[in-house]
Amino acid sequence: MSKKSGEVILSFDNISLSFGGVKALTSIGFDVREHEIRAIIGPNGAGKSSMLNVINGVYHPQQGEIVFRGQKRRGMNTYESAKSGIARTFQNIALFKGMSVLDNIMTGRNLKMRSNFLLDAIYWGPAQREEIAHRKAVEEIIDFLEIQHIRKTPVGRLPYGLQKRVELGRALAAEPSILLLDEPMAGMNVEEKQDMCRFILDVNDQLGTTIVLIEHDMGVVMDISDRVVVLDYGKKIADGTPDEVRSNQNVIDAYLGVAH
Amino acid sequence: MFYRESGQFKSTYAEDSQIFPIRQDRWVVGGIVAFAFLGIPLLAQFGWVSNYAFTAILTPFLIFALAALGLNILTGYAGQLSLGTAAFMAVGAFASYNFMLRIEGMPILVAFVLGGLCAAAVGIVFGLPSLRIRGFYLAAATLATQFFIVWCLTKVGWFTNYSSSGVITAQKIEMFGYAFDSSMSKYLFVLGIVSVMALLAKNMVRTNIGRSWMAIRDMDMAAEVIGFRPMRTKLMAFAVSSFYCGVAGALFAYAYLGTVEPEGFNLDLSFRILFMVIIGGLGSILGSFLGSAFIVLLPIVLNVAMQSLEGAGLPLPSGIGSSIELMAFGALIIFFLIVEPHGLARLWQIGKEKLRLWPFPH
Amino acid sequence: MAVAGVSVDAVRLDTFPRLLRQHAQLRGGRPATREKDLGIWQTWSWAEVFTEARALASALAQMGFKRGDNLAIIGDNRPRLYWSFAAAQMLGGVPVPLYQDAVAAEMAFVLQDAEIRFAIVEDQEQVDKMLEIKDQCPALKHIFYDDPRGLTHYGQSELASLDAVMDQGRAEDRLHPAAIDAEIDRGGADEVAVMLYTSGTTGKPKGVCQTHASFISAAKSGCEFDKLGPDDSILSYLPMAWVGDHLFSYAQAIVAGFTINCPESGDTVLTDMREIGPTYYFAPPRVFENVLTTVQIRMEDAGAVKRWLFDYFSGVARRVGAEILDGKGGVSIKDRLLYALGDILIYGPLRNVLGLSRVRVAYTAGAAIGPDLFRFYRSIGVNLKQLYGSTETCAAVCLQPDGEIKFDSVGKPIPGVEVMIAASGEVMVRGGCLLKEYYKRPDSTAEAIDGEGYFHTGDAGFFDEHGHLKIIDRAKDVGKLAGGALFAPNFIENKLKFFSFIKEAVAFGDARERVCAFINIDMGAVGNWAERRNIAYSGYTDLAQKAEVYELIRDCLEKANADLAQDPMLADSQVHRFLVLHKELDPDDDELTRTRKVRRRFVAEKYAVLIDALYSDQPSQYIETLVKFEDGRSGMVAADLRIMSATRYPATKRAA
Amino acid sequence: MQFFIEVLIAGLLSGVMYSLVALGYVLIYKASGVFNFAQGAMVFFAALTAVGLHDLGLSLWVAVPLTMVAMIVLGLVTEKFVLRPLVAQPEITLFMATIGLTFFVEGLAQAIWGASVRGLELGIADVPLEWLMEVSGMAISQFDLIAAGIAAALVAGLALFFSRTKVGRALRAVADDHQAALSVGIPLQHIWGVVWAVAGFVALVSGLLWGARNGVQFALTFVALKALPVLILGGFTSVPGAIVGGLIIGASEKLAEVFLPPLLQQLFDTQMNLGGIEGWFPYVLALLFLLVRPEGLFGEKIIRRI
Repeated sequence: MSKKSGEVILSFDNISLSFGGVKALTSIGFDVREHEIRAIIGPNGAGKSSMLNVINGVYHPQQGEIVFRGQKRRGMNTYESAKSGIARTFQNIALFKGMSVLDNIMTGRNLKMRSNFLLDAIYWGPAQREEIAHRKAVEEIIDFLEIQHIRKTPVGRLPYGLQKRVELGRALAAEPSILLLDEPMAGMNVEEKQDMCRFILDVNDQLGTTIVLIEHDMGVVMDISDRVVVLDYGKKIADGTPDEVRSNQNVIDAYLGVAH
Repeated sequence: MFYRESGQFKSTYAEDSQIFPIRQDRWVVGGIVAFAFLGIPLLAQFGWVSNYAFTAILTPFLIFALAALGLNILTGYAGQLSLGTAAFMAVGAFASYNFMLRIEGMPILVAFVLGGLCAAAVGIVFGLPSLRIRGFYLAAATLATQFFIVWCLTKVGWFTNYSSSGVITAQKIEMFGYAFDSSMSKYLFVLGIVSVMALLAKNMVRTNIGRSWMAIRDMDMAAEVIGFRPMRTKLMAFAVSSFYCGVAGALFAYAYLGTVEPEGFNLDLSFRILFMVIIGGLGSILGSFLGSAFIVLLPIVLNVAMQSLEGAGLPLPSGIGSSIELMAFGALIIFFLIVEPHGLARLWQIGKEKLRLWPFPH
Repeated sequence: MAVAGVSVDAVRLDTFPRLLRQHAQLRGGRPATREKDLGIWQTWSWAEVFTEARALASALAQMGFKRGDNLAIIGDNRPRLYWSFAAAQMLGGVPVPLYQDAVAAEMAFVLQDAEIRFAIVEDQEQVDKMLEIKDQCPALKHIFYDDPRGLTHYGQSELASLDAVMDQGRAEDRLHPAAIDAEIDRGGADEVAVMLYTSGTTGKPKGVCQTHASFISAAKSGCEFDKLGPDDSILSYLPMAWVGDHLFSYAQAIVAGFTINCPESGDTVLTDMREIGPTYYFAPPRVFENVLTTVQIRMEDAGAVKRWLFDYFSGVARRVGAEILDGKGGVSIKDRLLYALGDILIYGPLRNVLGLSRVRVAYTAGAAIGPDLFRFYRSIGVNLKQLYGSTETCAAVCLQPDGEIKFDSVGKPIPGVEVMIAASGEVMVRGGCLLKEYYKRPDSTAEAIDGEGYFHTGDAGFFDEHGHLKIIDRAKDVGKLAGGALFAPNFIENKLKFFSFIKEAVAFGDARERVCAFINIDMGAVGNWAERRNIAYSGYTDLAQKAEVYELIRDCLEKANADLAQDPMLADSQVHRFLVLHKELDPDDDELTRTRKVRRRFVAEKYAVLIDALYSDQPSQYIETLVKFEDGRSGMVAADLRIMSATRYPATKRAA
Repeated sequence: MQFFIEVLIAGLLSGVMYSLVALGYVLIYKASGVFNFAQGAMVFFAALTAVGLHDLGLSLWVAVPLTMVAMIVLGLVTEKFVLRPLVAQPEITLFMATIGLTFFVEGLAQAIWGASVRGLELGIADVPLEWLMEVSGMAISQFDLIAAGIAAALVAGLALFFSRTKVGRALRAVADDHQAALSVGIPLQHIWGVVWAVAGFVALVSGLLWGARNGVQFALTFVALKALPVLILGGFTSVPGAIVGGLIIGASEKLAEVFLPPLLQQLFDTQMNLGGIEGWFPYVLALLFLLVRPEGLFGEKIIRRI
């Protein structure tokens, strides 16, 4: 699989993050190659989510350096990272409960929308044309994720598994170059997990999207990811291909350490 | 039951994203609008719609609906609770007044727009805290708007053109040489403005700007992460909302009361509008109208009820009417929040769904 | 449109490509095909369809598809698959649609039998099947897929995406527009237009070769019969390999020039139906049955008032609805008013939610339909009619004329078709709609079509006093009880299947002294029934063996028995003992044909032990059976089946 | 300078009474996470009821306890018919419900006792303290002083009630985490009942004091509204916050009222009357403060996690 992955587009060096004295991440460093599926795994509270939040600028590391597409930065704000093509999903679903599936995914395209609120208000010419153009793009995603039947349902009413799918759809709508998935399969049954895996792989090889995903249990991840970095208590304890990681003693200890 | 959707398929996205995708809905709404514009005046010709109906029911209903619409954009769609609605209305009213007063030959509509813009500006300023705080902290903060604005308008004579009593008398509404002085013409004037602005609002809430508001309301963190800028979005909501309230305020002064004083735009009015939004339905254009109708009609109904009581020989102590009205309002708010937090609009929605599925229950 | 090179005889509209070309010219702008895709009904005009088909044709031609070649078409109802029919026909080739839910092995036979070189398939699922059987079908050289989803990394040389192929074709067609027209003009009416494989209740499938002439004549008479025109539209959701769909969604659509609408997917048919609101509708009885069942189930949950309204007005409709629809007299003003009211309150909304409000003509065929079911639809104002036909007769032998509807007959022979009842009681047909031959099976062809050109339908039936044909059973199935009385298993089974709780039934009795039966319960109806009585169950097998369920089924059987007792000819066929099968009879296990007809002999052999048990008097019988699952895996289902007997009634003369 | 101190003290004194009202909000917020907008209305209701009964000829010693009973009933009824049905609803919904409650209670009060202004005589003259006059020449109202005294006592009492008594501790537990409180067997409904009763009591006292000071009238509700900025300053959950906030608001608004107009008049050099600044100053102050410290003086910082 890793044959497809290309240049390094995102790399971290010695990232440290702490909340009021509590260290969440300690000098983490790894990189992400274009078109690969990069997994960050680790036991609960290993700092996986924090890492993700650092990547798309929700948290700003106290120290360390992020290089994204060749340019150095200390961590940008969420808006900039969205603009630069980083989309994500959340560990506990963060959909817009009051809106329909369609609208939720539409919001994912807001950065691609040009028209201003006045045109919107008149809903004439460019505004309408733009709205329709984006609707088409969104329908492609709906088709891709096989959620046609719930197109106009308010997301609040959907079962968990489908909500996760819709959230993925919202992220995809931004046509991101990097897609961050925060425990995409948490709390799913086997069947749902299989579907989600399928979608992730399809996204990766049909759209060539680089994927960084967090998973709490190793099982699924190992099958789909090209390279895996393992965190424990905010420190990196291993990094490499699934096989390397699987056989890594620290990892085994870490996982035995936490009771399951 | 009356829906016959079978065969109403959509072969373009334009068709699919109409405001009323279902033909029957289009008919009904079209009918209502037509009736409002033509039917009612016609009935008035035959004397079946009294002056009182225009001045005390129809016109205020429309104006309050517009204000409620404004607040609904802010509170219902963008999720920012405000208790300062009346203040924005006041700004709109007094600004328009001064534009009319101080600029020779200022067209009334332009004055209203400018008034609205002033309200929008004020809205932006007092919306700034919303970037740091949410919920009732914000609500409490918006009280500052309420009290400060009204105080300014009262104390700074320039706004009221130094009228000793602080009361201003709105200029005549004239357009293209036609004077809107009859109660009916005023009603039509208001109706025109309100319909247009309602349409614009509907368009906003179903396009990107509206989605940005709802996104911020539902899950601000996620909204930020997918690229909505909270500052922009919230302030935009405050601006648009205040603009609507401002225009409503102007109409309040020009088409409804004729003479107003700053005190007329007190906290009580703000609450009234808030209730319209809650009872009508947060996050629903239709709701704003339903809520307004409800709040406008309630006192009238209560009065009739109490008169009939007195007729029945149960004399009520004088002045108790207003108290009972207060209690009724309060009770209803609580009732709605408990029974149907989404208000009349949701009830309407449910009813409609039932009709569409008829005879099936679900 | 390159009409330039159209020669004189091209104006003869006797082949489908020519008809299609004419539509493109006459009503080029009007909708020909619609598909629910990406949230809206994508629409193609006749002109577009024609060009698309041409494009595909030129591409095929380029790749060496020749006159007389067969083109396999496999998949759900998709516009481009329908167009593939036309494309093949343009080149004088023969489209061969296959049942998309058939397993690879079944397909292999057809592909070999028809020496398929070209296959156009819907998606990854079908592609996988093709690749699986590629080695058994060396002839298969080209596989074009409609939906590229998941196929990007398939390297096989045979594979190509239909998009690419058609782009290439468009370019080619633009270069030499005359080429395709020339091909179209070369086609002849007596050439084979399509080859439909009959799954056949016994033996291997046979390819039925139908010519342009026969299908066009069948379609024509149908359209004239019901005055179908360009303004009509139909929902195309039945398997394309089935003669019914080919007649309605292809032949008639092209002859009459109406619009076909492809649903988004198999499970959205009902919603799509509701959206489109077709004016012309076709469905086998089982579909109408399912719909009615869901209606009843959904009404169960309705509020008291609604349910009262529903029941009351259903009553009114049952009383006078059908008569009013037939425009018969003798309905009191009061009833007419009541019906009108009911139409506002119940029937109208009901037709609307079922997507039937615009239906002018609806047909059912393929199996006998229950009188109640049939009457229900007619009574709520749906002009549901029956037709009789088979793959060999283009599904067009008899139709029920408006106003002369009887649930127990299949109507009158359509113009140009003569029907004769053989001494054996077998129905024989002669006329334009007959098959040319069975592909490469002269023997069976000879068997089926006798010297005078009569086709032996294999159905037993007779004409009633009004000249309506009545079908009672498959001729070969009609047997005699040991007592000598007539035994028509299908007739009995259908009677049983008319109960919403019974999905399938298999009756035995030929050369035996009494009749016994296997029952398949209807999971939906019985499951719901059980839930209402809080009977817990883990699945079909479990539910099937519940004592309560047996009671339920016995009631049904006794009703049926009472009914049979009415008919002196059939009084002896009352069911003595029955059992509820532990698994649903399933085409994948070869127990049913793809059209869900029971493979009688096969079932009899497979469950011999059960039959013996039925004819002994033991109270139960243990059995275990191998079953295939959708995903091709297979497993064991075992159960101890209880056997129960049902009360029978003395024969009574029907009160005329 | 002397004048300044005089104003300051007067401000602080009324500030104490703001704290008292604010305390009512804090109590309920801590216990049930409800921001009870109706607290102001309850103050009004309490005062009006007490005066009403008093005017019917009952002595205050009878009237006040009776009112207390009424307040407790009101509290319990509210808890049962408004809050319990809305439990587990978003805060904002509850907030709006209490706005509704406000209207209801105000209406109720006026429906029973009429809308006219009533005077309340507690037997404490609102006159400057002579001795202080002699010593420093400053006029400090004797009434204000005593009122403040009472208020202070009550505040202190409640502070103790919170930290010492069993109910108080239970309250804090509830405030921190309902589920946990339930799981350790604290009867929520009961606790809430108590809280509403206490809040009612607080409302009664502040109602009497304010009523005696400015007359019992609808305007009382606005006085009570001033507790909002107090809370914003002090934080909704902190008793000390309420106290400090109250003092700040009280003092600042008086100072603003007295010293701002001249400034403004110079600034825009007008002669217009700029009285009534205290009507809005607290709110604007709070608003500006929020921009700097959204969580208030004593509230704890909110960290947003996702």
